[in-house]
Amino acid sequence: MDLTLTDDQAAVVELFSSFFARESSPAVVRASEALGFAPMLWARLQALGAGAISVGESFGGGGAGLLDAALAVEQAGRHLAPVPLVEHIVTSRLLERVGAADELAGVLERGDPVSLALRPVATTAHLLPGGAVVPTFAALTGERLVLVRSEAPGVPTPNGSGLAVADRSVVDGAPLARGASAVGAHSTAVDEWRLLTAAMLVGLADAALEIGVAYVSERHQFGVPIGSFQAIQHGLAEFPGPVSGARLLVARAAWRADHDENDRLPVDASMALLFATELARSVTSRVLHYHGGYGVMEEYDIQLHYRRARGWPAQLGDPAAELDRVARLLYGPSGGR
Amino acid sequence: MDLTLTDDQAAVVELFSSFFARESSPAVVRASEALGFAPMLWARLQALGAGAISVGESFGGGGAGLLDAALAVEQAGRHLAPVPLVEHIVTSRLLERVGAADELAGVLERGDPVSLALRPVATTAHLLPGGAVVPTFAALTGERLVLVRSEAPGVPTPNGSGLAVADRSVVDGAPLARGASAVGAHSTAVDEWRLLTAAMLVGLADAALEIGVAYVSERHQFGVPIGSFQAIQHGLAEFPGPVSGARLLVARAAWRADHDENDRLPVDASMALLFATELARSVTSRVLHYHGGYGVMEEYDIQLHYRRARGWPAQLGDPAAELDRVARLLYGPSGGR
Amino acid sequence: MDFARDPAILAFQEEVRAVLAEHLTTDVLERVDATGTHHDWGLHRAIAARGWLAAALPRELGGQGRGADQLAALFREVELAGAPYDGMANTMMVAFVLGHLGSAFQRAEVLAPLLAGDAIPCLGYSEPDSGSDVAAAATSAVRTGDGWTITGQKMFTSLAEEARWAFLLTRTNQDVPKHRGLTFFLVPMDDPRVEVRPVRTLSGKRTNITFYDGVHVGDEWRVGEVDDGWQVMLVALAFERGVAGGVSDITALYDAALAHLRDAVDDDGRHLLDDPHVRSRLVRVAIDKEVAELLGDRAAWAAVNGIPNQEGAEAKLFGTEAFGRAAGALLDALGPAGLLVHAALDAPAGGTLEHAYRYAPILTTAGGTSEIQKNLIAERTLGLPRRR
Amino acid sequence: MDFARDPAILAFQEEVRAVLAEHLTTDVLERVDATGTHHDWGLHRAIAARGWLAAALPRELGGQGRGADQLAALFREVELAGAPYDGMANTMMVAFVLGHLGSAFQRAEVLAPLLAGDAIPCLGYSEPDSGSDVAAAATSAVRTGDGWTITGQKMFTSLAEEARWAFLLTRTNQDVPKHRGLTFFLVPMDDPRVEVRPVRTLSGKRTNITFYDGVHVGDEWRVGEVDDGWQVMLVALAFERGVAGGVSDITALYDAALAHLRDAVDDDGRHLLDDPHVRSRLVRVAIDKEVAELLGDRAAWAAVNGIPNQEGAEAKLFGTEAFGRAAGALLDALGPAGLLVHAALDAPAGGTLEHAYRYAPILTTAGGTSEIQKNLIAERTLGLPRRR
Repeated sequence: MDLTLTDDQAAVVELFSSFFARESSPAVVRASEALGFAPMLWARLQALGAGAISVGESFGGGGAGLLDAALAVEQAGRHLAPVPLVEHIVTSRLLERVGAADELAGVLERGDPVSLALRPVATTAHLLPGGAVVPTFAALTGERLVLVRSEAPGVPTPNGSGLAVADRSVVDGAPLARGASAVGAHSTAVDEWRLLTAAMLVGLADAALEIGVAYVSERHQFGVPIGSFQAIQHGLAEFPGPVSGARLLVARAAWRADHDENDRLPVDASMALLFATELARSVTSRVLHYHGGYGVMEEYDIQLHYRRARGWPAQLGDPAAELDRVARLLYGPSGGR
Repeated sequence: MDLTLTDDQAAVVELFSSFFARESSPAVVRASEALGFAPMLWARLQALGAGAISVGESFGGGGAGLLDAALAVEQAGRHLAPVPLVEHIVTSRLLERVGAADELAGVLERGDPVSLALRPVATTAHLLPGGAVVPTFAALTGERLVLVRSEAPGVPTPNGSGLAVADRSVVDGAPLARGASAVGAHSTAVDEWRLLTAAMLVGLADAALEIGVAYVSERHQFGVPIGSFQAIQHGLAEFPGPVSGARLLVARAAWRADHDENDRLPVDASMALLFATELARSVTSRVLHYHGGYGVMEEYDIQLHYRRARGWPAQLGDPAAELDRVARLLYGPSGGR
Repeated sequence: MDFARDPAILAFQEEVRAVLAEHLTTDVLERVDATGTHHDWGLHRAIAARGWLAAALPRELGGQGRGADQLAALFREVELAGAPYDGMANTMMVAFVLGHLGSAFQRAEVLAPLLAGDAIPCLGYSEPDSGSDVAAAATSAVRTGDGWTITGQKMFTSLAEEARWAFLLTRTNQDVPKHRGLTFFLVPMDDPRVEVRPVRTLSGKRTNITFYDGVHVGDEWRVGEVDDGWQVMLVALAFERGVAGGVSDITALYDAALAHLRDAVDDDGRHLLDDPHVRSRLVRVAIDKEVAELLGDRAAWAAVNGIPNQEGAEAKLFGTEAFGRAAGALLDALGPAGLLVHAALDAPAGGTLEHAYRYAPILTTAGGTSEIQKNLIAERTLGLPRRR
Repeated sequence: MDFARDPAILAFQEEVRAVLAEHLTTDVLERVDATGTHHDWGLHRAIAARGWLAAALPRELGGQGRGADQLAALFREVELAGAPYDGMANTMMVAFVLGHLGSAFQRAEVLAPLLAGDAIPCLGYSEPDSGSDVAAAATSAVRTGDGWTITGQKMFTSLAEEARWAFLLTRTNQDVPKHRGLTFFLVPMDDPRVEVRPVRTLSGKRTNITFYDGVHVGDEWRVGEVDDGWQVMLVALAFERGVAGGVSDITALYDAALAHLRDAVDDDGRHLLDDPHVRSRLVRVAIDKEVAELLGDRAAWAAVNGIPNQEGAEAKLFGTEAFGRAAGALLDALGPAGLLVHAALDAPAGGTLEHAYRYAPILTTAGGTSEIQKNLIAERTLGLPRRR
């Protein structure tokens, strides 16, 4: 194992770290809460070629794999970027996977974000990630994978995490694939969503921990910084290990997928998502608590992280379903369910 | 709600508190580890009439209810008394419940402990509580409730909690009741076992917390008592509330059962057992940890508590099955199981 | 021991429920939700009309002399009903203090309209640099002429937008240990030198920052002796003894979750209540709810019987931490629909669980953080060595 | 980043596994279980024969110069196999110190037989009143004639019953800050003034209290400079850098649990692996296991590459705490059968899970308690203000 970033990887981190720090400031995040989307940020991200980062070069993409994508979206997560970047990346890769060259070319050309219904759909994709703003999304309906182009409602379903979720009809979707290959391609795309969402959550958790350290180092009570109290020190000291662990889980899963160990992806992706979800919720809730009354004031940033740690993974469903899924994959079906 | 002990209740607590403090010292507990039973302690307990405390007066018992029994066995739990007192009480009450007057008279007369197979049995009661030492025990086999008298093996199945568990055959059992009434009577006895075992665990947890407070107040490192470190203070300060809460859960459940609110007993008993089990495990493991290296030395008492917090409830089964049971009772059967 | 419910309390609870049923309309709840102001004058006056704002005051001081168990029952019912009750709580507490310590002037000018339900106070304790360390208050009150000039800033002055007075903790002496240089005042909120700046919080609840820019008040507005504010604070705390705030919230949450989950299905038509994870979580919450209720009852019982019990610290710590666990666990059970807030048409359980997740952090902070409760329990219940 | 396994390490692991397969027989394991002595001379000499006791020593000091990643792989294999390795660990550590700091005399008299596998040392750090506060050691060494007289008591002197020397931390100066008055000695365990008193622990493992009642040793047995023992300690710690003890135990536990649960049925014939609770617990342990392994690998990688990473504190804290959670959760899954210890004929998984529950507390204590790891992480990783 060598954890040294290659020059290319270091460049990806540096690029996206400074990009999101500049373009996805807390002010931008706040201003985007009602829509769940920052159009200007998306435009600049497209100008950077970020949306196509992990699409094959033959399709005009960056040719990078999942690992580079994970490094990039971790930075997006750190800065709570209000753009459906993860959905866009995995849907673009899905189009490539099913050989939908024209559709992919269209997506790359138009530059609008695309998204993906994470669960199989009958007629309406409920709470589609980015559904309030994406004109295009993929969905699995029956055993058909379809691409839907329709007008985005422009208003999210009211939610507590500042997300652009909305219900969207799939009835006029254009078929991309059918049968087992459609199901398999969709399933892989959702696994990639799990993995990259985990990467986002790692960034979020790490940023929340930094916010916590800064706050408790600065905030004084009883004449001393509250970060000098051992109970608070120990409360925060639990996290650096798990944050690194979550990052490694994500990176190894992405590396394996990039190295054709694709049979591992379903388990790896669910594990990474589960671990990162619990971690992000735990870090944000503790750090918010250590803010005392200030934690619940909207003008402090930590509540932004707290709500997204809850919301991002909830778009897929109950995390416990991921436990069941990993169990099914590792131990086979159970008598019960 | 009035939590003041009546004079009778205060007398029960006082009696058993001083009795077990005197008769079930750590030395007695240690000396009984191999057998899981202290014959002398049992004899003295019988002399006190403790085994019959909650048997009706018409049967020659003390006529006390479950609440008095709970107050008494909490003290047994506090001192880790190596006697099957809970099993004896609930089995005696079971005999009374099914109207087995002769058998109950025999039990009261002989003074030996009796026990109960907690799960329905085919031919062998696996790991019967007290099975290494009780000559008599009840079991539910098919829909028959039987009373088995046979020679106790005198040697427990080797176990990590110093318990007198052993496998016992039920084939020669004498029938006491059959059909729904047998099943119902057994089920109530097991609920009473749950409740009184929860009471034992409350005593155990409270004692462990006391040991912890005493140890960290006395043990010095870095020139100060380790109990002056905030992380340790906060680690222990989590427990007084839950200890009181567990005690109240038990007491209210017993009070309700004594006041003919018997329909509540199944849920109340499982809830009390679940809560007390998690609490006792959590207290003992934290207090043992706060002992540092001394915690794992056999000569320190806390390891005695640590192992019993694990073992006592395990005699019934996986605590998660209690979760399922409460769910079934409160929400009805699930599709799954 | 007796776990039977006291008939007097059951009857009182019935009375409270009847008032709530009449006055806590959907309109009231929607307005609270829209404005974030946890107060409704109609409900408040209905409560005042029954004399409950003086429930805690001894009879000889003109109150109803109800014990902590009855007070706890009152707060339990309003919590369970989800009623806005900050105005009631503030009023009862300040009335309790004024009943015990107020001058004739204050009883006539302040206590009377408070008890009549015509005015409410807000509480000015916390400051930017004194939260848990409340005795570090820096807002200054300086003698000028026959009165005092007050300058400073208070945080979390909830209901300042509706209150007629702030019950304000100030520093009147810099030269003594911090607990000994504090004095309380009643400050009229309509003074032009008082500024109220609204603050929205995570749960949608409104609070305020209030600024006091050289507010002049006569000495008749001082509550308690000069430099003796800590004693006044202790009287205020005595009102709360036995009434551990927030312990019933978990009951309301569990009830709402169960009512929803009984019929809820997921996208595939599966009953959520068939899911073993969902079932286990509900049972865990059910147990925590029972324990929280019992600890709350015990705190009230202990207060009624004069048994020292750390002012409900154990009940508050357990109940509010359990609420946080419950909110997270139950919200997970809803899957993606758990994202939806009250304003969404098809929000499960009307958004109650989602709201609980955003409300939970307030519970473990307001009225003393969990850390403060643990310090108290470590010191008083456990008698651990002085902290380092 | 590259997550491919290093072929050199894979090959080394194969070698280690081959030695273990040959020497770690059932007899050995049963004897370890019966005596509690975590050492086997046959296995130890086989390891010595391959030069692995000097694996960590630089080549120029006569060692194999293997990096932390190879050392970690070695310890991982012995942990996974459940091999007794305390003797190996003690030897490698003392050999590392003597290789760097030992005199010619010590290299000839001690290092040579150590590396040959003919003798092992025990470690005398902890005392009754100095555990986490190891620098508070009070065992005194006083100059007498051309040597030193050592008097004191050491706790947790594991393998004292087999060791030829104790590597002993003593106080040689009372008049300086505690870290500056320490000196290390090698003390022959066959000295009649050394007493070894056995101590049985919760998991059945044997340790000892050792007493030094005026033991006289010549100055040639001093390791490092007088009063410079803390520097010797730092060299010893450097050996451990990147090798976080106990992180593989959770892997062994998970593997054993899964192997058992694949076929296990309860009293009613139901497959335990069909129980959703059991499945969830296993998955949670599986995830923690992956994280512990990755953090362990990261610690080794960081050490190899000279990247400061708190000496594996994060890996140790996570891995050992996760082991404790796992042991409890998995043991529950066994129901009543989980009571049974190894000695019971039908103990599930040969009693492994039951033993793990009794072993878990050692892991979170030995080699620095979880609290010490958290202090370290708070200070070095997070840079939090100086603790109060």
